[in-house]
Amino acid sequence: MRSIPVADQRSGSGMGDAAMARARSTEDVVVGDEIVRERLSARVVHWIVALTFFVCLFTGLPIWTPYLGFLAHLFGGLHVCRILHPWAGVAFAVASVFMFVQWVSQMKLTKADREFITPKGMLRYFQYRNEDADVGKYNGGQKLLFWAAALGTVGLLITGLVIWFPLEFPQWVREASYLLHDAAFSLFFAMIIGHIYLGTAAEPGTFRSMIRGTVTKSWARLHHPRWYREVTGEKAGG
Amino acid sequence: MKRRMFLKGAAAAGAAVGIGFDMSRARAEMRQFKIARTTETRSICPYCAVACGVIIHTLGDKAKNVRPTVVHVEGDPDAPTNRGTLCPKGATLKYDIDNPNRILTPKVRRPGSDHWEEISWDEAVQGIARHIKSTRDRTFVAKNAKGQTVNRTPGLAVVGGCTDTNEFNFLQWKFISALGVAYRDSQARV
Amino acid sequence: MTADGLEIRQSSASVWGSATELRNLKVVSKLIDTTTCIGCKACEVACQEWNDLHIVPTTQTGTYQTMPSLDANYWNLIKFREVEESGFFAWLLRKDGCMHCADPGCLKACPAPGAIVQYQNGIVDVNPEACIGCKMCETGCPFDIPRYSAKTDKMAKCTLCVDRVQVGLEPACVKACPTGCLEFGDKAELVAVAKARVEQLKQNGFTQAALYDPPGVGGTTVITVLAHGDHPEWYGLPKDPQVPVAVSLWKNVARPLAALAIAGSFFAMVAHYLSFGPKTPKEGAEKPKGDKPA
Amino acid sequence: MTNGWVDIKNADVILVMGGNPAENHPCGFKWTVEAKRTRNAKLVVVDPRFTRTASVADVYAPIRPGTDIAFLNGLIRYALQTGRYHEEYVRIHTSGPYIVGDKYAFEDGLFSGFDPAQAEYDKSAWAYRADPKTKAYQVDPTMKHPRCTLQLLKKHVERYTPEMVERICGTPKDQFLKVAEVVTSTGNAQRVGTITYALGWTQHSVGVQMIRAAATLQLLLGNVGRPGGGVNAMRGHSNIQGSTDLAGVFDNLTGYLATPRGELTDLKTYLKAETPTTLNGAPWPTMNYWSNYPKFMVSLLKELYGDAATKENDWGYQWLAKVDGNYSWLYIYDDMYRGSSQRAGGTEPGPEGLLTFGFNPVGVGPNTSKIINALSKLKFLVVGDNYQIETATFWKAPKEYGGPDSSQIKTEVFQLPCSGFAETDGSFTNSARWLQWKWKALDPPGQAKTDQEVLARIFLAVRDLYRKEGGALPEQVLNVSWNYTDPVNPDLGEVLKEINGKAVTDLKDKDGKVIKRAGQQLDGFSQLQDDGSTSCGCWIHSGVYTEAGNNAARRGTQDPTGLGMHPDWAFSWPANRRILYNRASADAQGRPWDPTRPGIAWNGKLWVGDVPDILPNSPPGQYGAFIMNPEGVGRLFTPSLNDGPFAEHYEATEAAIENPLHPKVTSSPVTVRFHSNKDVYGTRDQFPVVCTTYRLTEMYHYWTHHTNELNQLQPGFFIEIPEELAREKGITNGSRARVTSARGSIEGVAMVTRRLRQLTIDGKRVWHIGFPLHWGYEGDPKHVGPLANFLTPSAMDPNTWTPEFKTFLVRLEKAS
Repeated sequence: MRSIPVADQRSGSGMGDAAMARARSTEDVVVGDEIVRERLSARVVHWIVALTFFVCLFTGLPIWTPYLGFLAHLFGGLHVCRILHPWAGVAFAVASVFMFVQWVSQMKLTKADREFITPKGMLRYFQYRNEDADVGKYNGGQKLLFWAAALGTVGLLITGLVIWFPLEFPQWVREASYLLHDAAFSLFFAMIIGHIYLGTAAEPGTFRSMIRGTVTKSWARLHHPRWYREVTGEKAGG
Repeated sequence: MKRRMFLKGAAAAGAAVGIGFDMSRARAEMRQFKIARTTETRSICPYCAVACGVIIHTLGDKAKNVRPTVVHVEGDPDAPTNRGTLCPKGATLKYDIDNPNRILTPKVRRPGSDHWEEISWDEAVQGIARHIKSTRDRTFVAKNAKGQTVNRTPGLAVVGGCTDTNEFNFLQWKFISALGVAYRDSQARV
Repeated sequence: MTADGLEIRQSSASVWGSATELRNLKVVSKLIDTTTCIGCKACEVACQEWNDLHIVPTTQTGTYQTMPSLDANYWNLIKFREVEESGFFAWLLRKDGCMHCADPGCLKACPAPGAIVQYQNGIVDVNPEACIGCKMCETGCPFDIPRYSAKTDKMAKCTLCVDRVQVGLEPACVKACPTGCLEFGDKAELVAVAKARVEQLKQNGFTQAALYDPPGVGGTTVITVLAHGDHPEWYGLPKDPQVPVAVSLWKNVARPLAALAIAGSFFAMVAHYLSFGPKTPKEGAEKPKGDKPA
Repeated sequence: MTNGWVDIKNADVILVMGGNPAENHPCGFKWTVEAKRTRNAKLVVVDPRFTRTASVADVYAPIRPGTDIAFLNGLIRYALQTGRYHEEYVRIHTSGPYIVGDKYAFEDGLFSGFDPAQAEYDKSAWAYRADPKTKAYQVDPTMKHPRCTLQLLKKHVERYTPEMVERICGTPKDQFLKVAEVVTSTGNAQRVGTITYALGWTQHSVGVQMIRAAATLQLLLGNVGRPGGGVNAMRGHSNIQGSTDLAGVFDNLTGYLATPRGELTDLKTYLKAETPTTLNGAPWPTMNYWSNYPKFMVSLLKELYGDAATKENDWGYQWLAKVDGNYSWLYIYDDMYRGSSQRAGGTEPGPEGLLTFGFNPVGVGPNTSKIINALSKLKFLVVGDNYQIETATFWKAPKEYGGPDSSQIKTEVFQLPCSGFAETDGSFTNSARWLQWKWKALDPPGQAKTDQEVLARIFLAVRDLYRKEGGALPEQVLNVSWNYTDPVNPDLGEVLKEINGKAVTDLKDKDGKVIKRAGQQLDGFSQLQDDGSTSCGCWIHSGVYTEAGNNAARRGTQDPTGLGMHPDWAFSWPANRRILYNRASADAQGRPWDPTRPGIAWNGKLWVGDVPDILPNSPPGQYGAFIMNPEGVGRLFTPSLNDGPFAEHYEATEAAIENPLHPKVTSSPVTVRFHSNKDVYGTRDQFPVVCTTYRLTEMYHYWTHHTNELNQLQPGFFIEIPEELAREKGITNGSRARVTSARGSIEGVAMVTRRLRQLTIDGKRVWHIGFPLHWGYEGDPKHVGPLANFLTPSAMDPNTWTPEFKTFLVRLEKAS
């Protein structure tokens, strides 16, 4: 267990908030009441992915349906959306690669995770009935999101390229791509809605992990007990 | 983020709709009917011998300060032979009239030279007239070898295309007759 | 805003209220009688001249055909095909260009509101201002007609000279056509003319002569008389053109489903929040101080 | 054209040979399509290539280039053998019953009267037989007499069996018979057919005889003079008809009056020689309209020389240049190249200065290399044009054309910017003989001037020099009338008035009543006089600009007969007549052969319908239908041509085979070959492939390669090659091929096609290829191409001296 007193940290570095300063480069350390969950680079990558995703989303939606045409005005019109969308898509895909590389090692599904992501497990999770002491840094749902996002990104990228340069591809490939891009995006979006909800409203204290990079000990104990134990060295149930 | 804030965000998105960004209007901004106010001149296609009637549309109303520019050429629907139709050559007459390859100034290529020189119309006309006169005077045959009066100028030849007007042809024949030209032929032969 | 005198039947990617079929206007038509097409290309350049399109650079590659296929600056192209089958030889010439389908695949596929418009008289027009250069119309068209221009980042195709038609003139190609292979008029009347022409062809030995007005796209405003009606592919025409399945699937099935999925996800979360609220630690002492750092 | 473009819609059969109207006259071709649609007319195309016209034909038959006479004679034979010809028409409207004199014979490819030394025929050997008693034409109305022209024709074409046609033309027998059946279906009163042709007939060493054979066929079928019938030259240029009408060629003055020859030393001699006379006692006495020749000629001289023309000075006849021999196209450049010519037994200089307006000799003439070398010998050259044409820059022509280096060329070249069609008013005469006025739309660009102003300025400058300095026969220069309100830029309306003619002094009818005051415009050529009281620039055009105004500018669209005559649209020479020889559209009693398609009909007092091609009040039977022929009838037998009274198949000057009919006389015995070192002719062992040239619908001659919109449609030169030949030579579509004749060699993109086929000729395999002629070394560098005529020979028709562009021999290779 490593625990650094807050005062030391403050006086020692003179770099502001001790926890955030720690979080610039380190993960999984306790700083006072807080635990560093995501280091700065991880958060930057995440937000780049998120930003590019939303650019894709808001440039894509007005093209997708005229009902959301008003969104085009955020970017200066539908034509701008059409030009921006594929480039944002490329940026999204590139950022996603970094994100993938960064997290892939931690996203191996354990037996518990597999159980977590069964419908039964998910239901239990959403009903706040999961008192599973074995949830590590990322739960099964988060890992599922990770893999689904990775797969979805690949799908969106490939079909997106076809739609971007349709004349280079045969008709059936084009037609399939329109459908697949549509399907991939809608599932992706639905998933992201859940992701945002869980990361903000549903589980208070989560959002700061992607802002400050830190979470409270209690939060960690509640949501990721195994990880909490690993980081703090506390015993289960202690 | 509080529950309150989350809802606020959703409301903001809704408000954007309310502001009335209406992208759904079916806009078909019509191209202007480009010959609505042009000047029409009836003409005849200069290419083949079907001689289709054409209407040349020029910019401006022929007022003094206007230099007419051709904007469109279309078949004359009244012309009995073509009844408004045209072939691809006729349909591109606009680009023959307004053609960047048109020559614009008189030029001369001096003997032995490898390039053109621009000259004035007066120089050109005087130069040509002098050539014509000296050639005619030098080669004029008043009587042939049999002693018959023939009054011809074998040193001069005049050939002409067949896309100039009847009136020009007639003037050209007068010109030919005035010079006693025997060597004369036209596109009609070849 | 519609073109003067033209009412809109449908408009691409539009929500409610784009159709303005207040008045009862007749459907116009262009009849192409391939048996009298001489491949002179007057239609090609009459179109280009009227619409003030740019020259398309070409080279001689061993054919009379002007270029391999249509171009954003070339909306009319006569296809030249030599066909030989068991001693029978024909040089089949057909003007390729927008068919102005009653059920236009391009319009269906187009995501830009009002970029492709079908007027009540049957003309399928393009509004370049609204076009976003996405090329989806090229996938939507079963006849391979719309062409994208990288220079303008817009799609372009035949408009049936709607600017002429709306002031009471025939399209430039039809007017120019020297043999009358192209005719313009009321569709019902031209269909009758075409059928009579087909009958005449049959009597003259072309027993398979037919009128090409494919039902798969709801019929076309541009109808075609073929001497070899059993072989539209000899003329470069699809045998049974349809609006691509993907376009209909996408518009009619995939998009509603997707909308449902997204909306479902959103409302599920809202419902969840309302029923379960946030998940917070049970111990009050360990309640986080807030999202923002102190 | 005997008829007009719109009139083709009245035909039941349209035979297209020696032309490709869908390609070259698309807007006129619409009336063929109209006939197909409304009358279910049959379009028959006989052409070496499966052309654009063939693509919409009902019947297509391939033919070897240059063998059309064999084909046509085969059709004539078929009609005569099967009786599918219009016998009554032949009896009353043709020379069928006329008996030919005993001297006429045809043996071993030669007609009687041949002089091998001069390579010329003595045409007196072909004279009609005069009745010993009446001295008139001797006729046999039964047409059974062995020496009547119908029987002689029958005998002459006897050899042209379908098998022989196949042997010569390569047209499979069944295809020939199909054509024969369709074409001869018009050999009766109920049906009518037309023949349309163009330069595919005229540009052969036997071109005139091809047309003669077609005319003979049409006369047999009773198709001449009738709506929907005729022999129709489609012609290639907007005013090619007007140019020939208005003295464009050396052998004509205006209105087809003959250019005087040296031996015709005064007007009287000239008129006597040129005014045709007739024997009396034809079945119907003839109008012999050419007997008015003196009126046309004197009125022309009066117009040309104005007040200077008096009765005493033969109306100025002596100032007209007289010709001795031939000054036509090939001779111009031959004499220019050689620097001299033999005339009337003496030597004279060749041309040293050349003026050309709206014309591109380097492109249009055969044997390009000879033309460029000939031009190099000029002292000066004047080129007036809209564009920089190849002729203007011949001194920097690509080296492969064999011209001297620029520094060695002493020619002073003037390039004058002239006007386009839209930049001047004036009239064009189309091939239907309609003079159509056009109006000026805008000014010429830059410093360009109208052609008439350029010409007038040069003329006035020369005239001033002669006024000031004198010189050789100044009267010739000074006496030509040039009385225009603005002599520097003559008003073309004034010129058209001159062409129409006016009364010089008061004109009275036979009762002494003044019908025209001095200075008034004439109503037509019937008012012309030979006493100097009228002037007229071109008698056939008289009526175009009357006191009623400019009739060429008329734009009435009415078509009262529904036959497409449009009498109020513009002006059709002669006398606004829309169908020539229209008297032949009616039978002996003046009833139209086909009442649904009347040309003219006799109503008991007058001929009504089209403007009658006969005295309007002369009852049927008074005059023959062919008023310009002394015999008053259409000629099945033509004693006036230079190469025989009947058409006979001869091979081209460069012959692909020995003539199967008479191997000793393979090519026409009266064709001329030239002998300069630039005139080489190929033989079939060196150059085994038959080649022809043609135009494309997207291009206009050597003009439109300056228009990039059209270059887009036909971006460059190509060579059409039959698939089998290409395979043999290893040439693929779109690759490059080289064609070489005895004169030159050119390279281009190969267009490998099934529209050209191998033909079996006289048992041997013969290939033919072809290429279009539109390119040159001027214009957009991306669209330059070889001059097609680099390959064509200095060979020509003995009647018209039109070069033989359409058949020559070449060698084909894959280009490296």
